[in-house]
Amino acid sequence: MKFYLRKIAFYLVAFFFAITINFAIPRMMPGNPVDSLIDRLASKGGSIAPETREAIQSMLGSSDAPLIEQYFEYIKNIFTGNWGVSVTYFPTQVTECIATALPWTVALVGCTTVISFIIQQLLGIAAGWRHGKRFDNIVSPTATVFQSVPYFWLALIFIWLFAKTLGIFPLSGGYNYRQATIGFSWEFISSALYYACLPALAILCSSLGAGVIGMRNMMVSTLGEDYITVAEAKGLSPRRIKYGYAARNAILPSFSGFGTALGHVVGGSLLTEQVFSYPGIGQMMLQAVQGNDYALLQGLFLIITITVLVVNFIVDLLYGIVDPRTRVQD
Amino acid sequence: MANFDPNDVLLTVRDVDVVYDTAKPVHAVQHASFDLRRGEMMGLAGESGCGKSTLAYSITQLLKAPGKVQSGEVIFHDKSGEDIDIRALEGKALRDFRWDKCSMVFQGAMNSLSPVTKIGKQLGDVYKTHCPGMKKAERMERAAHLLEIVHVDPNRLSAYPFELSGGMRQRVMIAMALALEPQLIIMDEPTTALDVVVQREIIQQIAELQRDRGFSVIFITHDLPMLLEITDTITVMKDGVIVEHDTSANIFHHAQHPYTQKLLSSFPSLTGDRGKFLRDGHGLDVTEA
Amino acid sequence: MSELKVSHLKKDFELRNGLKTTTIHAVKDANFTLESGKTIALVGESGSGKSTIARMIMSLETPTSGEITLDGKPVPKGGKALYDYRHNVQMVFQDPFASLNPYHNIYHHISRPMKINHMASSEEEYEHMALELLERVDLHPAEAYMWRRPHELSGGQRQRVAIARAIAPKPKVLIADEPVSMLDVSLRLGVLTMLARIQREDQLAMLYITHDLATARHFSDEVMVMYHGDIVEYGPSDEVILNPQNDYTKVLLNAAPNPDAFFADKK
Amino acid sequence: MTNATATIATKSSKSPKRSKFDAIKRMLPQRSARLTAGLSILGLVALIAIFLPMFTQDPNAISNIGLSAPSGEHLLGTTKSGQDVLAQLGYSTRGSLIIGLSVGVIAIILSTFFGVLGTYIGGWVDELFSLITNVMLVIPGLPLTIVIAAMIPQKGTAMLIAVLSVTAWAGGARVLRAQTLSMRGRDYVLAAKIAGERPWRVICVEILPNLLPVMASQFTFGVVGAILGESSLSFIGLGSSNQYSLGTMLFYAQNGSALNAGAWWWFLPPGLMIALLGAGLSFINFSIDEVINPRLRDMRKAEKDIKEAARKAKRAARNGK
Amino acid sequence: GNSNNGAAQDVIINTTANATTAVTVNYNPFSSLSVTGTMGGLYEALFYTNSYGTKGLEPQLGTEYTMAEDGMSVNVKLRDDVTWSDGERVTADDVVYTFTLLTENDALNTVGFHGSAEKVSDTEVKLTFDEPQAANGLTFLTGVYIVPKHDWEKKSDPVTDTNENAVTYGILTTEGGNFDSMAYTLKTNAKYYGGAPEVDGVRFVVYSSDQSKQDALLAGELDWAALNIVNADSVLAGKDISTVNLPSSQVSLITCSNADLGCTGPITDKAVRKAIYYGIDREQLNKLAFNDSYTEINGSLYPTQQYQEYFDESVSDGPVPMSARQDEAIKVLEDAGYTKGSDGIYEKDGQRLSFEVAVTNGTSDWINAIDIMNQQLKEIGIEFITKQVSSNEWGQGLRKGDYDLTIYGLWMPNATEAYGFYNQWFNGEKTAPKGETAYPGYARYNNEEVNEALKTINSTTDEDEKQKAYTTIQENVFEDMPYIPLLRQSGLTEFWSDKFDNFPTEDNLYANPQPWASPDYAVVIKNLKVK
Ligand SMILES: Nc1ncnc2c1ncn2[C@@H]1O[C@H](COP(=O)(O)OP(=O)(O)OP(=O)(O)O)[C@@H](O)[C@H]1O
Ligand SMILES: Nc1ncnc2c1ncn2[C@@H]1O[C@H](COP(=O)(O)OP(=O)(O)OP(=O)(O)O)[C@@H](O)[C@H]1O
Ligand SMILES: [Mg+2]
Ligand SMILES: [Mg+2]
Repeated sequence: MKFYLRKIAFYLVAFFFAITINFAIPRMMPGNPVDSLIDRLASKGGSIAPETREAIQSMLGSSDAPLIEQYFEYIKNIFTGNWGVSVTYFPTQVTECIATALPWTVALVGCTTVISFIIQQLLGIAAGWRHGKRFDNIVSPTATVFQSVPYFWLALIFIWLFAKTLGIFPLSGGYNYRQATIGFSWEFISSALYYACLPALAILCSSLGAGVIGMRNMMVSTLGEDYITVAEAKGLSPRRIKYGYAARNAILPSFSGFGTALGHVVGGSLLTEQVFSYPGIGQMMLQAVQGNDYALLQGLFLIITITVLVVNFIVDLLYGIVDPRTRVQD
Repeated sequence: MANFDPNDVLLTVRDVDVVYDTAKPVHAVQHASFDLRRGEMMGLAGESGCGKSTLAYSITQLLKAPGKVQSGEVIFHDKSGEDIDIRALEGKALRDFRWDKCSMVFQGAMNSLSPVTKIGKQLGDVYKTHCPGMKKAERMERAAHLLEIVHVDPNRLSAYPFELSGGMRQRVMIAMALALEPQLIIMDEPTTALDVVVQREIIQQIAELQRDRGFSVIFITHDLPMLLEITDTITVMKDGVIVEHDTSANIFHHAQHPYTQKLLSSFPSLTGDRGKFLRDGHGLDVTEA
Repeated sequence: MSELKVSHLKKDFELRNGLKTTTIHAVKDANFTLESGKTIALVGESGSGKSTIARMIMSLETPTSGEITLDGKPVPKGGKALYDYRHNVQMVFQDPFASLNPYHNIYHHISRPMKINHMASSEEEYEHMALELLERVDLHPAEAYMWRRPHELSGGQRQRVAIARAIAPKPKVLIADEPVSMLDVSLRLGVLTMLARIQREDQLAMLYITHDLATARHFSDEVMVMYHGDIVEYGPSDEVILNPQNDYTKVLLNAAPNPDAFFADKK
Repeated sequence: MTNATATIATKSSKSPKRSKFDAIKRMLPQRSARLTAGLSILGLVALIAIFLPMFTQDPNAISNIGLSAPSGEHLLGTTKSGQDVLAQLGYSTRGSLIIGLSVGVIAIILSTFFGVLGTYIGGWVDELFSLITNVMLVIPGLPLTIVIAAMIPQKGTAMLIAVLSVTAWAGGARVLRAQTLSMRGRDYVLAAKIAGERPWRVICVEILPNLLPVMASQFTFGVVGAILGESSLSFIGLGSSNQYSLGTMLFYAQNGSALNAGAWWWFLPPGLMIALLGAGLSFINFSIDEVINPRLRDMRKAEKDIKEAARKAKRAARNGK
Repeated sequence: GNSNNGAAQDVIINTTANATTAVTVNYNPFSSLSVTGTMGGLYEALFYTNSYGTKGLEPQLGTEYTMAEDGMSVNVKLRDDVTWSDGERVTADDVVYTFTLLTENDALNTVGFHGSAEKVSDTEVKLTFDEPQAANGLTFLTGVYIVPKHDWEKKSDPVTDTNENAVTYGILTTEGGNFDSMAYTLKTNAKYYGGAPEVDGVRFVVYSSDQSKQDALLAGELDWAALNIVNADSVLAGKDISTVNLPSSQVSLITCSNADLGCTGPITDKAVRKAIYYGIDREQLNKLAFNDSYTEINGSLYPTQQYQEYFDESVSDGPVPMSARQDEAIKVLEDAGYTKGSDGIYEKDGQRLSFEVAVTNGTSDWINAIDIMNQQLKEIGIEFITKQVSSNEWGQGLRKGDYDLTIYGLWMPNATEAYGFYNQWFNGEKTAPKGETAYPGYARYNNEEVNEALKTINSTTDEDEKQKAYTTIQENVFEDMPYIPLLRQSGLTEFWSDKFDNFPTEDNLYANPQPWASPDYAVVIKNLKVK
């Protein structure tokens, strides 16, 4: 019980810390949304008069309240769901913007992370089990190299190779807008899955490395534990020892690192989405940065942070089940 | 102490040579030979690092790289009359042999249980592997019975190892070793790092079980005083070589090898004369190498 | 002559288990006095509070109540006074493998306590003193051991280094917490003999913590038996061992292997 | 017996004081294929970073042959504005290395501060430090970096290093904390305390040396992470494009449509260089892992020995025939 | 890309939307954030002006207009056969309502209409201005999108309304299309008063980068795009893609030129600005920084490619020679009293001619251009130092006049003559002292003669007087050079010519062919023929 209370307290502190950063950062950024809007309007060939500036200024409105007041207002709004109006998507509510983008990211990044995790662990188990053998000697160095390749670079090469040259996968986008409309139809889902393949593959390739090496090393050191020797002496089948005893124990650190890894992947998705024109929150975030869209930026950072915190929290709770020992600590 | 037929040999170990093939190769066991009779409890004593565990591992074929049994033979004379050459066993045959005929309680039994699996499951695993047809309920029943034998509350089947005290874990390991009623159990320092009181309890229990069931035991420890009390025969090792092998009483009263004699004289007597021991500086001048 | 007096020493540990806290009374009411040239053995079951007493004496742990005084002065809480106190009271740790820093050579371990206390003025002098100390703990020739690192020594040799380190600042009181528990019988005796010799030479007051009743009897003047935080029996060693009064002491004695008696019975 | 010991001892006594290097050597990874590979790769990259700029042309010098394929004059071709790719690669590698190493150093200092110092002091300092660490750990790094990077008006290399360092130290601090926590209670640390060592000496002399392999491993991770982080930031246009780095080079290549225009010589080398650098460091890290984790070390030794034995046996068999 | 979820035979043209990430519905023609397709497509202004071709206004809802001689009002005649998509007739009331909406809502009045509108008859309205608007007044006829009174009256807040069920009469309609955040389709209006177009609809697709757009174009997913392609010839070779290259903004070095408004340093000396102007090798610059796709520019910045009228050829450097004139540069400097320092850089009164040129980091073309100019100017003893800043910081500095120099494309406002351009960039009344926000008089230029001339142009319909004023402006602009002309930026537009015919070509530029240019794209859609 104490364990969970502590955890909850920690996540609350982390949450408040994050939202405070979140509050401060846009306010320290130079520039303002009005000017970015004018630039956009000009680039559209719209007619721009000297009055345009004031017109847009009065359209967006602004707050001159003291900082402290703004802060409390901000915190109140976080909980009431009133996250403000996006400038980039004016007059759409930030919550609404995020709602359109979030499912894409969650689907792509979430699924890929889980798949990546599973593959990582399986490869790591296999390499650790056969450490020093050929499989290990191929997989470990390869994973090491892939781990160090810049993600977007790999993605661009993948696009060039698989989409442009071989034509196996679509170039960009989240689904085929010619054949499907967003909704719960087989057409849409299959199309979205097809379009997610290449970005997913790119994420997989660059995220596999670290996990494989980590798991492999854990596996090797677990194999030296006494209980593995005991399991062998018991005459258990190698399969049973490999998964039931060695992997079961070796996976614990990877599991606790899973939440943090997810955080990294959410960040990494930013680049994926940029490279693949994928309609997720990463791209939206870049847009918000460039457009001085404070409200949207805050909203996105908040949602990313909350997601990561929640996932970490869940992983922490689950960890108590995976590793019974943690339940009594503290 | 059990009575046994001096000619009913269970295990023959002949000329076993083990080398750790590292940068500086270690010849850990040299020309080890002995016979173990059915129902005999044999003690294996010797200072730390003399090769006791290595010998035990090579008997059960559990030696891992860089350790390597270079030569020698280990023959197991099964109840059925069949002679099994353990070193020739491989794969399924080896796995079937293990635990069914010969089980082992490991040095540091504290770490012999997987920390994240309930002990009931770990006990059940033995039955699952060796008695494939057995139902889950029966497995649990048997496991519970095993715990009863070693005086652990059967309710503890659903406990994780970390929830048990060191002594209890040790008993669980002993219970596990008994699971298939093997003919040979090797116990590698099963009680070190335990409280003397607990130690004594466990050892008495082992001795009792052995008397009841008639299996043979190889009992490894560096605690010679204790071995003297519980074993039938004692083998003393030094630097990988078996320097003496005799009945316990003979060893105590008429130790032949100087090393054995030194070992025996090293422990001050608990109840004997205080003598000129230690305090006044006229005791044994033991210099260590 | 000096004297370390422990009176009504008590230590409670708060254990938080879930929402409720339980208090462990690790040490309940300890009273004894260590005097120069005298050894007290402290025996008892695992977890009975032996190390806790040692740690309190070293002020690695603060007593819940009670007092420890050295020559009448209470143990300082911190600052320079504490450094002076530690100069006089030293400890040999239970585990020779854990108490030497694998990164440093033997010279470092032995010279540091001397350097801290400015016991010499030049590096050569320190080296000379370190060599002397190593010789004293029977590590011959000292030159050969001084520049090695702990992992290059056997358990018995490490134990001696640990002892050399403890006596380096010339303490008046030595706390030896299970100094031989990790060694097998043949090594045990050597180390103890040496400790006894050093005690004689330096008139040390010593607390010898152990599980091993036989050595406790032979090595010390008095024996204290601890059980669940209480000192249940305290008296001259032969008396306690040969004629135990307390039930727990009896259990303990029964459990200890005693081949003499065993084979005597058989006959 | 005593005599025998004496002779051995005298023999070794001839080897005089062994220096600190001896201990450090023991902490260093043993020679293995991976370490050799890592060191050679890293050495190569370092050579490129140090010496290439000395021999090549001015990386800024424009010429009228934009986007020309590799030739005798331009070994790796030219960029869109006719700048020599090889020269830029040299300067960029240097730039990236500087960023990577600086971030690595700063991050390790920060993680040591938060992980070791806080833990050693204990009490509320420890609680606070570990809270800060954990919070930094769960806050998503790249988005935070982007937001901070967007906030900074003028990004020089120093600024970029600062931004990357801020988000890089937390993971290391957590590991160091765990290590220190276990070390804080070790007997040899207590022994040093009892001997009267001052706290800073206990930390620096008794604790830190034993953390060296862990810190070395974290350092390599930090360097790889910083180089990758810098390239990501640069790629989305938030880097410091004033300075040459592999990330900015990729950025220019991408904006100059290098891939579409078929200018592989402009797009591939910077990415490969990052991968090379990363792989080199990872391989080294891999070997350091074997030091930290003695089991891995023993395994490796065993593996090697077994392989050697097998090879010997095979050779013997062949000769026998 | 002919199939879609509508009828199988629908012909949809695919092009790109302006957004670089997901879009949200916004069909409000007054909002600067409305989606592409709203301005000019769904809603039309009274007239259309083609800034690249024919002179004057082309009739749409308005059939003819008369500007009062004093420039204080304009009368517009309207068609009487146009109906809104809900069946209501389009009348003068709608026009009056629209203009009144602007005067009543500052937030909607991005065109800056100050005056009033009144209904003369059911088919005629009169706009009256508060100040003379002889030249500028026409932009209200081409830049204000007429909305239905009966529909908009019901909106509670016309500023934030996203107008999802738009009632329109333009070439496009929201009916029958669909809207997703990544792509949306607008169908063409079969009942369009000018006749039903051949194309059935247009799909706007969102891409996050030019790279993705280019990939999509080459893959045939896009039919119509405006992208600058590196090595265009070889990249497009063998594809059925035709291109039109059009001049757009005038790339210049913006200087903080006016010491009276607080600017400092040698850059306030016009001799220095001129020397920079002469010292640049535009040919090399074009080749290495701009894919050789930019075109000539005039020394007076007169946008000749669009407006030939009022251009005075007697003003020097029309167009600017492409190669550098280093002798002239040095002469100008030395005449002004600058001497070469030991480091080869000219200086006067201890001030070296070394300038930081601000540029947004990430704009690789421009960073490149500055590098190249630096190397060119070194030869005449002037030094450029690239100063990269974030885009926000850059924009803020530009507006406040914080930089000596920066590079920027002077964009063309929607206008019917060059007046709009000069008024926007050179009108001293619209600038502000350094440190205060100027929009968009970034160079802090304030020349009484120019101000006067601009006033004259906007308040007369007399051609001679106008010409004289234009000449004055051109002479002064060339002389003072607050914006140092570099090259005329150009935009490449690409079409797949296998499916559609009658795209604008360089010979038949009936509209700006770039798909993002409103309202021109609507005119292109009107004119497209399906093959
Ligand atoms: N993996 C190994 N590599 C190299 N040498 C080894 C290895 N394992 C054991 N040895 C060496 O083999 C010798 C015998 O070791 P073993 O573990 O059998 O001793 P032991 O008698 O069981 O000692 P203890 O009482 O401490 O358990 C020792 O000298 C030891 O150093
Ligand atoms: N820091 C601590 N926090 C909580 N409980 C503690 C702590 N240190 C010791 N204890 C508890 O105090 C009791 C006495 O411990 P102590 O280490 O003194 O025993 P010991 O007699 O030295 O045992 P052993 O013979 O096993 O070394 C034990 O129950 C132990 O669990
Ligand atoms: Mg052993
Ligand atoms: Mg203790």
